[in-house]
Amino acid sequence: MALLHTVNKSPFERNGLESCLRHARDGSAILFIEDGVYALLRGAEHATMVEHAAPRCSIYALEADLAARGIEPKRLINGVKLVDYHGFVDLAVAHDGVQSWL
Amino acid sequence: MALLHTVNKSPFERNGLESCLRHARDGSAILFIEDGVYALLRGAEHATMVEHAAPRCSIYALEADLAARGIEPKRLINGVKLVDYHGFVDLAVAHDGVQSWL
Amino acid sequence: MKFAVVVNEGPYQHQAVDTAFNFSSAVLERGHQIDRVFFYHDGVNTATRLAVPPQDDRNITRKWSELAAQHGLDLVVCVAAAQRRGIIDADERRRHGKDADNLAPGFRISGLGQLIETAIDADRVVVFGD
Amino acid sequence: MKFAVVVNEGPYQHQAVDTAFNFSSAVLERGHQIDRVFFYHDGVNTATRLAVPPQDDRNITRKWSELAAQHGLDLVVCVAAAQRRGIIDADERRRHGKDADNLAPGFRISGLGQLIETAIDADRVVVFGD
Amino acid sequence: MADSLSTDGCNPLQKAKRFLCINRRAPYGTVYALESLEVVLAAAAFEQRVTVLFMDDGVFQLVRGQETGALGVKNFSPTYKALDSYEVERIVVERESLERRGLAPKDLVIPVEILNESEVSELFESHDILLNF
Amino acid sequence: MADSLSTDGCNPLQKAKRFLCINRRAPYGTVYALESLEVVLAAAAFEQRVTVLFMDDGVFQLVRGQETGALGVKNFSPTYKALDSYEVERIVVERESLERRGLAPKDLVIPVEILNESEVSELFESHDILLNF
Repeated sequence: MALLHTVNKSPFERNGLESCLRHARDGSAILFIEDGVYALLRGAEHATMVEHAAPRCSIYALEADLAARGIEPKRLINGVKLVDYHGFVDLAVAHDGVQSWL
Repeated sequence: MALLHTVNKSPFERNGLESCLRHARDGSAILFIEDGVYALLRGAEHATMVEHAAPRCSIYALEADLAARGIEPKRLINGVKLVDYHGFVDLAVAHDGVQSWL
Repeated sequence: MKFAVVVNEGPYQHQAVDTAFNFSSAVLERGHQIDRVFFYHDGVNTATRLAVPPQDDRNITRKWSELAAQHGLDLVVCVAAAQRRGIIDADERRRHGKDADNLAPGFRISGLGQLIETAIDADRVVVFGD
Repeated sequence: MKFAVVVNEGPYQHQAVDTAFNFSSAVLERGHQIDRVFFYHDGVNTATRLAVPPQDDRNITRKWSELAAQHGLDLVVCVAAAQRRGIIDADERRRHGKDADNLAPGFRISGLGQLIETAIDADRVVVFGD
Repeated sequence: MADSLSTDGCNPLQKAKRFLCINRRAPYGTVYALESLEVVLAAAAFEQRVTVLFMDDGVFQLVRGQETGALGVKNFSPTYKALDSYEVERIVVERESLERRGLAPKDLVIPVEILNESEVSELFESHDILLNF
Repeated sequence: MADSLSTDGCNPLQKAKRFLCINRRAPYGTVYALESLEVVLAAAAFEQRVTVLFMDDGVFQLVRGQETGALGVKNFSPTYKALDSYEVERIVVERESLERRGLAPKDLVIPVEILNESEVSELFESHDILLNF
């Protein structure tokens, strides 16, 4: 049993990322979408929270949301895998359920 | 020149309170409305942030929002003045402007 | 004293429009004036006359329509925000070839200039939102 | 694999309904099925046919209507949420004595049971919201 | 609230699933608390196995003594007392969420099952359907 | 964007006021960034004295290199370059908000005036009208 978690809010504005990281169990995947992608900016305050979780969870980001916000992949913390909407679907299929941290 | 600041979001969920406290200058008033009133719960995490600001700013809470949420006045940190909607209007009149930390 | 009130969120989903209503009523009860209420962003969704809220819940749109009728309030819905969200009056219906309109009594649709204008004219601007 | 998609926010104000659309399109492109899309809370505001978004912006409602027509999607709008917010079809119009309706093509209004049902039937439920 | 249900074409007894309804928001500031309660009742009416989880600001939904008269909105907190009669299986509150808000179980309008953070984490994996609002 | 303006019955030159348009939200996740930009242009078209402030997540609105094709939404960031020609008086970014997000002025689509926290606090008091989105 492994879940796909999605985080769609900026960690600077909301508490969704924090709650996600408290509850995502080892082996689960976390996909950052919409304003959630700001959590992955290297050098930003919350990046270390995600880096800390990375060894035990797979970290993904939705390419379209990064591009819209002008975030080049090289600005991200290490170990983030990029996916498009097809990849989002594939992740939902590959996991046993989807938890959206709205 | 003294402003009335309003905070309408729970400090557990959003960053509005923090931004307000960073920018409310000495002598201004802060009115907590809607889910903002949760910032004033004694014993809760963010109460000390507000207590710290209290000596330099006047702290108000909208009674109707406290009552709706089941928060009795005795549960609040010290020094919070309660107002009804008329009191909200009076505060807006008495200050030079209103800054809503949406 | 003259107030301008701005509403950024729609009815039911967020408390903003309820707070704005209670605040506006209090402004009038205190003997002050409401220069204009400007509905922007999802706030424009307040202005539909097609809502049928449950009997045991408040009818937010009707409360505004009644307050406007009693006190001659100017309730303005931003035209650009309203077009995006499907709030239209009879003029807009004809202009865009739609087959129905839904603007509630007491509201009118106009441009963003109405927000700037009331902000200039009022002594206080108070914004309600998410 | 069968997906149920839930949309909690209305068009333009939040990205949720855009993301839900792009996700749903990708589900179909990947050869999976959409069992149902359920519009709840402000999500129901997606289902108006009266919107006139600017020429240089997307028409979110039309995108859903077209996707539904192409793939036979079942787009269900929660009746209780829709009544609160003024999204009604011809039946609702007659039942509540309203003078207009605004439901867009490809959407239908029904009860919360439709959400429970699709959650039971689908292999995955994905919720999009604020 | 059950008047919006339609059971056409569904035989729920054949395949009762485990629903987890996740409440992370305070009441009244937004509609989510009220409309998620309607989903809980709907799922229960379909004879599904329903767990309602209150965490983060969602725990505020259960605070006793809510009085909404001055706001002019409906007080829906009495409905939580009916969850039992709707045969909602579990009503769970996260301990850490309560404590961070200076709340205790005695402050809540109904008796609940208190779970700690790691037990709550398990809930996400032990249910078939996760509904967020 | 100026097509939604109406100047009937208002002589703006007589009483130019100082508007502060406060942007605290990221673009695209919500509409506020786009619709607040429309307010800025409207206020400037009324020949008011307009300051646009970007703080908290609002600083993300100005990040260069936005490409919205894959999202299917309009990229409105080029409009910030037009603020100058609309005679918007000041475009201010809070230094601390940039730094907390790992950003520097060179990451932004236009040159801006960088103010620190206490200077930003003064802005709220030195303007007549505060507009939040």
